[in-house]
This record gives sequence, C-alpha cells and structure tokens, in this order.
Amino acid sequence: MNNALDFRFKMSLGTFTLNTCGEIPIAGVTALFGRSGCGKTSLLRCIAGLEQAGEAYLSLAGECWHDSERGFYLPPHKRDIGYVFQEGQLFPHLKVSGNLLFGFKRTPVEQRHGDFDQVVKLLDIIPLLDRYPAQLSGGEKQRVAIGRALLNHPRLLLMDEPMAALDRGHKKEILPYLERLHTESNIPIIYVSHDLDEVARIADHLLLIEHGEVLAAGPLSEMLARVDLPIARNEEAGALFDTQILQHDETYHLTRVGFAGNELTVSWIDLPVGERVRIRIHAKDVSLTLDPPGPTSILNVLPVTVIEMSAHGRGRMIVKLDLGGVPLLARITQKSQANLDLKPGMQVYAQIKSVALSL
Amino acid sequence: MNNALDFRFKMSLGTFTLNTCGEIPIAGVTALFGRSGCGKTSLLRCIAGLEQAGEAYLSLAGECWHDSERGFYLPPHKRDIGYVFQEGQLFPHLKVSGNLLFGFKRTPVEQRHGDFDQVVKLLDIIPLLDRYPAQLSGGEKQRVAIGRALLNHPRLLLMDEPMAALDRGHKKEILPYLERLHTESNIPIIYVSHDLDEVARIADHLLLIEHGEVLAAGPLSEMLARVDLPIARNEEAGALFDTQILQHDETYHLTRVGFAGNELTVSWIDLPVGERVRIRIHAKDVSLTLDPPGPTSILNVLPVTVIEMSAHGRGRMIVKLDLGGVPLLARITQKSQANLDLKPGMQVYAQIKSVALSL
Amino acid sequence: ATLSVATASNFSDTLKRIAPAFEKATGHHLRISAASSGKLYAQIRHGAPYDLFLSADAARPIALEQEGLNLPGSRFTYAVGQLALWAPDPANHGLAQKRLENHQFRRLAIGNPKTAPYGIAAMETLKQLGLWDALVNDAARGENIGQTFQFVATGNADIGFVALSQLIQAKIDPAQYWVIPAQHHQPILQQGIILKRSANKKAAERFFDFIKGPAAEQILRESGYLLEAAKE
Amino acid sequence: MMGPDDLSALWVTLRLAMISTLLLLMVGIPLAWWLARSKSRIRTLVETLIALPLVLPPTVLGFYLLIALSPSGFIGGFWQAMGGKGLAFTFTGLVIGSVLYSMPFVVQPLQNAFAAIDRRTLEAAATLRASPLNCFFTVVLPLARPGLITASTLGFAHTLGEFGVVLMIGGNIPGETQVLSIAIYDHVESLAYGQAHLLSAGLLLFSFLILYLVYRMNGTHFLHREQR
Amino acid sequence: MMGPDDLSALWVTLRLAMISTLLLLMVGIPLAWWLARSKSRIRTLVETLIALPLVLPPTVLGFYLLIALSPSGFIGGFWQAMGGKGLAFTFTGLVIGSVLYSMPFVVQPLQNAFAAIDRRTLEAAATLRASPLNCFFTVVLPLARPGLITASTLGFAHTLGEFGVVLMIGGNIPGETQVLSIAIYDHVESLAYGQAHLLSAGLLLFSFLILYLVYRMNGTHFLHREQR
Ligand SMILES: Nc1ncnc2c1ncn2[C@@H]1O[C@H](COP(=O)(O)OP(=O)(O)OP(=O)(O)O)[C@@H](O)[C@H]1O
Ligand SMILES: Nc1ncnc2c1ncn2[C@@H]1O[C@H](COP(=O)(O)OP(=O)(O)OP(=O)(O)O)[C@@H](O)[C@H]1O
Ligand code: MOO
Ligand SMILES: [Mg+2]
Ligand SMILES: [Mg+2]
Repeated sequence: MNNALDFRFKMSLGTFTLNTCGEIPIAGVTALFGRSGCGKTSLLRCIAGLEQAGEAYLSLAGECWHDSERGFYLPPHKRDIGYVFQEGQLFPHLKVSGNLLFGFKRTPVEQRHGDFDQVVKLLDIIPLLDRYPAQLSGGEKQRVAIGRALLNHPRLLLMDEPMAALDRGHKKEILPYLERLHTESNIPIIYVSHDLDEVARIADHLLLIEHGEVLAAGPLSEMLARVDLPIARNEEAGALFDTQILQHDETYHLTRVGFAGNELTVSWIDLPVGERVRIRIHAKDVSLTLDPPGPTSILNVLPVTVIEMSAHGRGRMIVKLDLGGVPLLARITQKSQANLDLKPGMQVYAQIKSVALSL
Repeated sequence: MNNALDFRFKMSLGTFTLNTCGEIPIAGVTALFGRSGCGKTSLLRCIAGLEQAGEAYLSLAGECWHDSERGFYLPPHKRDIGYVFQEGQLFPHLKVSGNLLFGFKRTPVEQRHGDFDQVVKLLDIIPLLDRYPAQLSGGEKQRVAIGRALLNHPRLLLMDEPMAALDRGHKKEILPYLERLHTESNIPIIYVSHDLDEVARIADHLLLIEHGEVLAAGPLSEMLARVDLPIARNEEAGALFDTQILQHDETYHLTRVGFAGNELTVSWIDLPVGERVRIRIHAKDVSLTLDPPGPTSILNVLPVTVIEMSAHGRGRMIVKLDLGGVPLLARITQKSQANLDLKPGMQVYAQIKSVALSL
Repeated sequence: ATLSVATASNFSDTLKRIAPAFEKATGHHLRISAASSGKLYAQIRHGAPYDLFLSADAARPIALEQEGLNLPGSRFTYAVGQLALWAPDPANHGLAQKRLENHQFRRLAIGNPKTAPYGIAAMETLKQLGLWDALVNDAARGENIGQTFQFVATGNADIGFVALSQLIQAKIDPAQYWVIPAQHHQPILQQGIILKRSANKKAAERFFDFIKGPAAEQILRESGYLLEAAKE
Repeated sequence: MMGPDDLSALWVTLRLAMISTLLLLMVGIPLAWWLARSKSRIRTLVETLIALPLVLPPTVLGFYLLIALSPSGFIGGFWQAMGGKGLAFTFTGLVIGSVLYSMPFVVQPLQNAFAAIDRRTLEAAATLRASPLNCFFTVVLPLARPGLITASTLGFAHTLGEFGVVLMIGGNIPGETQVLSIAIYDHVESLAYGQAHLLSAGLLLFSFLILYLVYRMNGTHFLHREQR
Repeated sequence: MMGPDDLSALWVTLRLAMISTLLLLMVGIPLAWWLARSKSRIRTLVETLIALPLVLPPTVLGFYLLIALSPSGFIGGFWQAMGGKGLAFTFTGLVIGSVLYSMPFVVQPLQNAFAAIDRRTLEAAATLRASPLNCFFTVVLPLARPGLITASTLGFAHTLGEFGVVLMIGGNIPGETQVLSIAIYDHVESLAYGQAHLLSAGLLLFSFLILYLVYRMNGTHFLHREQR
C-alpha cells in the first residue's frame, strides 16, 4: 500500500499481549478507541519506535520504519514524528519555552512549518513561557506538551489522550486547529481518546481496540453507522454527513447546508458559501414521527425511510434510516417502536434539533 | 456554621493569586468547576493542608483545621482526608497492593469502613495488585489512585479530576459508587472536574471558579438553572429533578418517575419503586411545540409555561420553562422562537426524549 | 608487666626478634607499635601511652628530652644504622658503586632527607661523592627507608640507598650491594628514651639494659646494625 | 600465615568499619535530609565544611585530630569535661576520626538521593496519614535506597582502607587500635611481602564478596525494573 | 613561609587534581551510564571491582600499583610496549594512580543520578529528534547535575588530599610528583609544624572557597525550586 501506515505488532507485556495489524490512511485523523488498559498506548509506542515488539512491521507510505524479519529498525529520533504523551513528560530542567523549542531547534530548517507565535497563542500559554513545568497546572502542562509535539514539525502526529485534562473551552480552540493542521499541512494524526464525542468531532477514521487486538477499523462514518459494534451502544453514537454550505441567515444566525439532495438548518458556520463541512447527528438527538409535526421549535424535519432496526439491551433500539441514500441513526425506546409500529421500509419523519448538530 | 466546610484562603503563586472564601456543605458532592489554570487544584491543596496560604481559615463542621490568625495549622496527616491527585502520585516503590493499603494500615481500626475486596472489584484492578505503578496503563494508575484514597477511610474526600483518564465504561461503574459512598457513609466529596456532564451526574453543589476566585456557588440544580452564568452557554446546561420511582414497565424496560405532580418515562432504573433518584434534562434535548404532537417516538410531552428567555450569542436562546413549579430549560434557535412567536406566559408543550435523560 | 614500645619502622623487625629473648629473660611482655619516627614523636607529644620510644634518629629523642617528656638520663643510642647502595641487577653493569658513579641507571631511589634519617645519610654520601647536584632532581624519594626499599625491590628504581638491615632481612645476595663506608656520612645514631609518664619505668629500664646486653648485641649485629661502642 | 596480631587487627577493623558505618548513617541521614530540604543560608556552609576534611592528607588530618582529641584540645577537652577518659589512642578516638573523615562519602550521595525525591510523593503520603517521621521511614528511605547503598558501601569501604588518620590518632596499638590496613602496611614496610599479599588478598576477597552481594541486591531495585 | 618547593608542589597538585578530575569524569560518565542502564550480567561485577581499591590502605594500593607500573608489571609492561618510558615516579603515573583510586567516588554518585532519570523523559527527547548522544548532553547531563557536582567535588577533593598512593608511586620528586599533601606531610614528619599549619590553612581556605562556590551554584538548581 502506498498511501497508508501499514503495521503489524506482536508483543507481550507481563500478562498482556498486543497483537495488532492494520492499515491507517495517511490523510486525516485516525482515532484509537478502547477501554482503559486495552493497549492504545502500547500501539502508539510501537508506532513511535519506543517499544520494539518481537514481531514488528511498520511502513509509512511505503517507507519502511520497522521490519523485525529483515532486522531493520529506525530509531524514534529519525522518525519525524510528534508524540504527545499521556502523562506529559515535559523536561523538568527546561522552561516552557525550552520545552517548546526542543524539537523545533532540531528540525532541519527546510522541514519547518507551523509558526511558534501562532501555536503558543492558540494553546493560551504565552504567559507561561518563562516558567518551569513544576510551576504549571495540570491542564497547562498538557497544553505545553501539545505545543512541543506540534512544533516538532512532524510528518506524523501521535497524540495519547491529549485533551484529557482540558476544559471544553480550550478543547474547542485546539480541536479545529488540529483539523486545519491535517487539512492544510496534510499531517496525519493518530489520536487516542476514550471520548467518543471528541473522536467524532475530529476523526476521519476509527480503530477500535479490545484486549490488545484491533476489533474493527474503517472510516468514522461507517463505523459510527454500524449497529453491530459496541460503540453503537455508546451515548454518542450517531451518523456523519459531509455537507456543503448553501446559505447564511444573518438575522437568526443560522446556516443552511446541503447533502445528497437534502438540506439542514444548523447554527451559524463561519465559512463561505460553497465550503464543505462535516456535521454529525447523534442518534439520541433524532426523534421520529409518523405525520409531519405542527408548529415546533425543531427546525429540521426530514422524510426518511426505515432501513434496519437493532435492539440493544435495556429497552432501547437503534434505527437506521435512509435519508436520500445516506444513513441516519436514531435511538428510540422499544416502547416508541411499538407505539409507532415501526417496520423496515416505512416512511416516517425524522426530527433533528438544529442545535444538536455538532461540527 | 456547623454543618459546612468554611474556608478562606489568600495566597500567591508567581503571578497567580488565589483569593477564595466560601462554604461547602458537608453532605454530598461539591464540584469545583472552572477553566484550566483557574485555581482548582490550588484550592484543593489548601483544603488538604498541602499548601499553607498566608491568610487561611478552614474549619470542618466547626472543627478548626487552619487559622492563620491564631497561628493554628493542622498538618495533612492529621486531617482524615482522602486525596486523589491530578497526576496520580502513586508510590513507585510499592506494588499496587502496597499503594492501596498505605493509608488503610495507618487508619485506627475503629475508624475503618469500606471493604478492600469491594473497592478493588469496583475499580477493576484485581489483576493489577501485584504490579508496580510503572507497569500500569494511564487509566489503571488513576483507578489505583482512587482506590488508595477511598481505602484511607477519609472523613472528607478530595478528588482532582479523578476520571480524566477513564473511559465511559469505567466511569459508569465508579460514579454510582461515589454517589453511594456519600449517601451511605455520609462522606462529603469535593470533586474537581471540567466535564459538566460528569459534574451534573454526581454533584449536589457547585463552586464556579474563575481567576482564583469563587465566581458563584450554590446547589447544583439552582446553578444549572441560572441563565446568567457562563455555564448556561455550555453544551451540557440543563435542569435537575429530584424524582421518585413510580412504576416499572418490564416489557419495554422503562421506568416512570414522578415529581411535583408530573411524570416522566425514562430508561429502566434498577431501583425499587418508591426510591428517590435524580435525573437531568439537558436544555439541548428539549424541543417545544405549540400543539400536542401526533404519533412520535418522543415519549415525554409535557405542558409547560414559558417563564423567561435569554438570548446568548450565535442565534441561540435558553428558554426557562415552568413545569408544575419546577424549572426546566430548553435551548432553541432564535429562528424557532420567532417562528413560534414565543413569549413569557405562553403555554407550550415540551418534548423530551426519554433516552436523553441522564441518571 | 606489658611494655608498650614505639619503634621506628626500620627497627621493628629486629625488635620482634629481640622480644622473645627479653620476655624469656625477664617475664615482661612487649607490645610493639611501629610507625615513622616523626609520627611517633607527634603522638608522644600528644599523650600516646607508650613506655619506650625507639627512634630512627637522635634528633627526635633529643627534642623530647628538651620538652621534658623523657625519663631523665634514659636517652641512649641503641643501634647505629648502616647504609647500603643496592643495585639488584649487577650482572649487566658491574658493581653498584661503579654504576652510581657512571650514571649507569635509569632511576635512583633515596630516603627523603627531610623525613628519613637514612635519607640524610644518603644525601651526605652523594655530596661527598660529588654526585648530589647531578642526581638530586631525578631521585625518587621514599617517605621512609621501607618505601625506598620497595622502589628498588619492585624494579621501578634500579639503584637505591637502603638500610643494610633490610638487605640482610630480605636475604639479598651481597654481590648486589655496596655497604657504604662509615666515613661517607655522619653516623646514623638510632636513639631511644623511656617516657617520663610511663607506669612501667622499672621494666623499661630492664629492657634498655637487655638491649645493651650480649644477647641483643648478637641479634643487632646479625640484623645489620652496628653498636655505639663498636663505632668508637 | 596470619599471626595472632593479624587476627586481632582483623577483629578491630571489622568492629571499626561496622560501628563507623552505623554511626555515619545515623549522623549522615538526618544531616543529608536537612541539607536536601533546608532553604537555610548556612546550608551551603555546612555542605562545604563536611567535604573539607577530604582535601587534607589523612595523616595531616590525623595530626590535627590528635591535637583536637588531646585533653587540652577542642574535642578531647569536652570529652574529659563530660567525664570521659582520653580519646587519642583509643578505639573510641578511632571511631571519631573515621566518622569525620568518611562523612562526605556518606552525606553527599544521601543528600542527592533525598533531593531527587518528588515532593508530591511525600504529599501523597501525608494525605494518607503518614506522619513526617513515618513517611521518612516508609517512603523516603525506600526511595533513596540506591543513595543509601552507595553511602553505606563507600563509607564502609573507606573505613576499611582508612589508614592515615587511624595510624596517627590510633597509634598502631595491637588489639586496640591496630587495624588491618596498618597491619598490611607494617608487613609491607618490614618487607614481609608474603604476609602482606596474603592479608591484602583476604581483605580484597572479603570486601569483594560483601560489595558484590550488596550491589547484587540493589540490582533488584524497582528503578531497574522494566518501566514505560 | 612558603618555600619554592611548596610553590611547585602547589602547582603540581592543582594540575594533578584538575587533570585527574577531568579524566575521572571522562571515564566515569560513560562507565556510570553503562552501569545505570545495562542489564548485563557483568554489571554487578564491574560495580564491585570499581569500589574495591577503596578497601586497601592507600600505601598498600600504591605498593601494588608500583608492581603493576614497573617495566615487568601489567600496566608498565604494556606502556613500554607502546613505546612509553617508565611510569613510576612520573606525573603520568600519578594521574593513573589517582584516577584509579578516586574512581568509586565519581562513578557511584553519577550512576545513581543516571539511574534516577525517568526513562520516559529520554523517550520524549527521542521523539523530538534528539539522537541518543544529543539526548545525553542536553537531557541526561543537566538532569544529573547534582550527581555530577558530587562526583566532581568528591573526585577533586579526594585527589587533592590523596597522598598514600601518590607518595608511593610518585617518589616525591619536587616539581614533578611532589604534591602539596606530601609537602605538608613532610613538614609534619620533620617537625616543621609551623610550615605545616601554614600550608594546611592555605589548602583548606582554597578548597573551602572552591567547594563553597560550587555548592552555592548548585543551590540554584531546578530541583531546589519551589515545586508542587
Ligand atoms: N509554582 C508556581 N509558580 C507560578 N505559578 C503557579 C505555580 N503553581 C501554579 N501556578 C499557577 O497557578 C494557577 C492555578 O493553578 P492550579 O493548579 O490551581 O490550576 P487548576 O485550576 O487546577 O488547572 P488545571 O485544570 O489545568 O489543572 C495556574 O495559572 C498556574 O499556572
Ligand atoms: N510493564 C508492564 N508489565 C505488565 N503489564 C503491562 C506493562 N505495561 C503495560 N502493561 C499492561 O498492558 C496493557 C495495555 O497498556 P496500555 O498502556 O497500552 O493501555 P491503554 O489502552 O493505553 O490504557 P489507558 O487508556 O488506561 O491509558 C494494560 O493492561 C497494562 O496493564
Ligand atoms: O626509620 Mo626510617 O624513616 O625508615 O629511616
Ligand atoms: Mg494509555
Ligand atoms: Mg489542576
């Protein structure tokens, strides 16, 4: 494969065995998702070259980084990566500025991209530059760690729960930057998180890990629309839509987007008409009615067809709907299904609160 | 005050000044909420006695722990607290079991409560007991840190973002335990978090911190229902209801709960009829209609009166509704408000998806 | 009684050979502490619990006498040391004396004149031979005569001024050394004193008598020392 | 072979090394802890003074100690005022001298080990009911184990080999202050090379075994464990 | 007052102490790093061997060194085969002896300091393009600063005061191998106490100043900074 990160690692840590193999597209953000202790960090470390698995193969866009069979192993400092560690790992003997510039200074000039001032501003760490790590709060440390990895000008960014200690405000500022990073500079990101919301917001590709093995992998929208995976049971299960901006409503601060012949009204999106944006509709935010509703605060009511229904424990169901050829998920109770007598093939109306659309 | 933790701390750390003063009820869970770097950890450290503020007063239920005026200071090891540190701080030279038992062994026998086996089972750390901290994953470390604090048999539990590294699955198991802890053993908890969802799930009382000062404090339901605070702008803003279980529907796995003359259908709650439970309704999960809706997957449609509306940025509004004397919040777009011509005093119907109720 | 004897290192071996005879003759026991004379002197000034002091020179006993630490009249010369020039490898170069005079060596070892009485004698000898100025700067200087001996014995110096007593003790072939004639230097007078604070003065005096006696004289001669009487 | 004097020298040496090491640790541990944690002005002064005896040749240090230990001296005078008998030329005096001379080798590794302990680990212990003293024994000392081992081995080994100071203030009295190092020295001085070799080899072998065992045990330290 | 011999002794001493300390660090740092990180079987053996010279009295060690340095000895033979001249009684020989004897004081504090560095910090450096060598200089050494200071000061001070070995293998040749410690010793031995006091006082004062400055600088280390 030429435009992917191909990997295969087999390794034991005490009683734990990592036995993974897969392919990660080099464009966009790939999320590693799984329970605590399932092996996310271990896989990331193997990719960075920090762990030398007994059986190992790794190549980035056809360039081999590790091949235990041939006895080839490229050490981490030659891998052009940026790594945000789960536990920070700032250099205690360097000030924040020294930490940020550590990799920066070691990057060949022609390889540098990204701008110091921009990064420190984005991360809100300008007042901290002259402090030692011991003088920072938990979230501040994590932001510095993110900055340090970004300023390493990586070809591949590995992030191990980089936002765990951050409040929503900071997350909201940093996430779009990461998105831009991979769209503008084309830097692929492998992102470990246990927050499906965060994953859904940023990832294009999802790798589900369980007990040291890759349970499933694929484009995020497909993965989220699959009703057979454990994530469907998750509160944040939902569908993804790649849409185009059609029109802005300045009075009410709303934006209309279109996709596959359908239109949706969402909160104001600060991009010019014609731009492509990805929006997400949580299954739990979609309700179904048999008849078109009367006057309601819900702005989006769309005719859909029921494709498939799958009950999962505790009286709940996930209903997969067809919205002009695109799948939409709705989570309803089994009682509602009985009340409405839903069946595959039925025509119903999906109500979607515009404000529930996530960007 | 006799049933509260009274505190007043004034202290400088570099350019940062902590200047807080307040009162935390000794029952239940009090959440400290605020942006990264606002001083949450600093306040917690002052309460634990790890930081000796220049001006300091602290008393727990009338028992003085710190009074800089009188020159009185009770050192941390005499304070009967449990502290979960933001960065774990496990003892590297002790195995997991040694870490867990460190405080346990030092507690006078008659003061011990809580059961080792129960705690390690809950935290899912039984297979780790014989490992050193260096051999644990990030989330595993955090769970051990929680266990260590719980097994210290504290009279007051201080937790600094204890769940930041944990996946939803583990959180779901641990949070109810913490709730039981403070209802059954009456151990008050001060809980730092930047996840309003988590806060709403567990806290009874909220302390909002900004720039080292207490911005607002009060019971959680009141705080969440206030439209003037920055948290109202948060995605997770919503209202809280203390309800009683009325009836179970075994077929559809649903439970009916009642409060102030109203009833709601929610997902199955595994508690006997008559028990009190707290449920939460996100403002973003509430939609409004003028007429009662036709056949719909939404189980809860309740008549409400519009009390107050407050626009906040970007074309959105928070509508405060009266539901038989209890406040309910709905977030809608300004366009919807215009479409429906909403005004205070109007009678409308609130649609609430049962699956959106959080427990 | 047990007599505590502080002895200069170079004499300690000889003393150990004398001790059994003395113990047999008198029933007194000897407890021997060896160190350099300079150290012993300093220790005695600061209250060391010795009964007797056998120095490697005369200067230190005289100094102690002036400080009034000795039993008046106890100071006497118990032995006269003999200096020898040792060149362990004569086969190649001939006699030790010739090698010294012809500079046929890589490294000369002497005792440090500042600290070792045998060093003073070596210096005087070299001066008389007119070699001092040429050799002084390159000579390896031992702190004491024991160290000087080791310089040569280990082969790091190929020629050196040592004590005849050492050569005899080490059973060195006399062909390898030249015993320096007495006229080349001031006599190496090794003097001893009884300490005034000794609690065993009677026994100490008996030891001094014994060391002057024939039994000890025999051992001293065999060990390579001269006697004061013989010198005169 | 080993004479009776050599045997008694061995015994004196072992006693001296063990008692000195014990004392060194008893004095050095609190001192090092204070040095590692204190922000006092005089800390640097004390640090310097502890290292200072090192720069003097041992016999010269012994010479000054001799003066200090003598009844009219600084330490000896105090000792006698306290009802003690003379210090110089006694085993007690030897112990004092050895402790002073080996102090920097004990204090400095300990101080470094203590200073490297994260303050937050101690804070965690405090919130878990450990009093400062309890915390010191159950957290600080185990964490400082490599420093403790280095301090003990350097202190022990240095006392074994110590010689100049001991010779000067001890006076080479068999059974009382003649230690093995002096005995070996005497053998070398008196050309009894065979005996010197024998004793040296014995001392080396004995020390090798002790040191090897100690370092071996230390090798199982948690710091050497597989980390991530 | 100070004679010309004393002055040249001072000069030899300073040169010896500085060169030895430098060499000690140059040999000790890689050795300590290897000891701290290696999982090799022979690690413990090497650790033990390094500490071993300590247990011998310096003069005895000097005696064995003298044997080893002699043309027929282990080191000296090799040296001569390499085209060198005799080693005993030369400055080079002194340096070799001093380095051997002071090695444990340098290696052990360094080893502890290296071992205490979190492997994860080094991993962070590796992901930031630092090669192992670069990482060693920019991360390991700064983090090991307290150990480095201890190693240097103990090594330096011990070489200053070093005496037995130097006396034995140096041969006390003025201007070449006569160091200050021997000069002071000579004064004490030859009862020139006044001069001994003077030189000792000078040496102490000089060392005091150096040590004080070094420790003072170390006091500003990040480890001593206010932490939380
Ligand atoms: N030693 C110090 N020197 C200077 N400033 C400090 C020091 N310690 C903390 N601060 C500052 O004090 C402020 C409060 O820190 P604190 O750890 O209490 O924040 P926090 O609310 O817990 O943040 P987070 O959510 O990121 O953990 C921060 O801005 C931090 O930079
Ligand atoms: N040195 C070790 N010895 C034994 N087991 C280990 C060691 N290191 C890690 N493990 C185990 O390997 C498993 C995977 O660890 P890893 O750090 O990859 O988990 P993770 O998915 O990153 O978890 P988290 O979300 O909690 O950080 C865990 O169960 C952990 O206990
Ligand atoms: O007694 Mo000496 O000092 O060996 O000549
Ligand atoms: Mg992890
Ligand atoms: Mg914090």
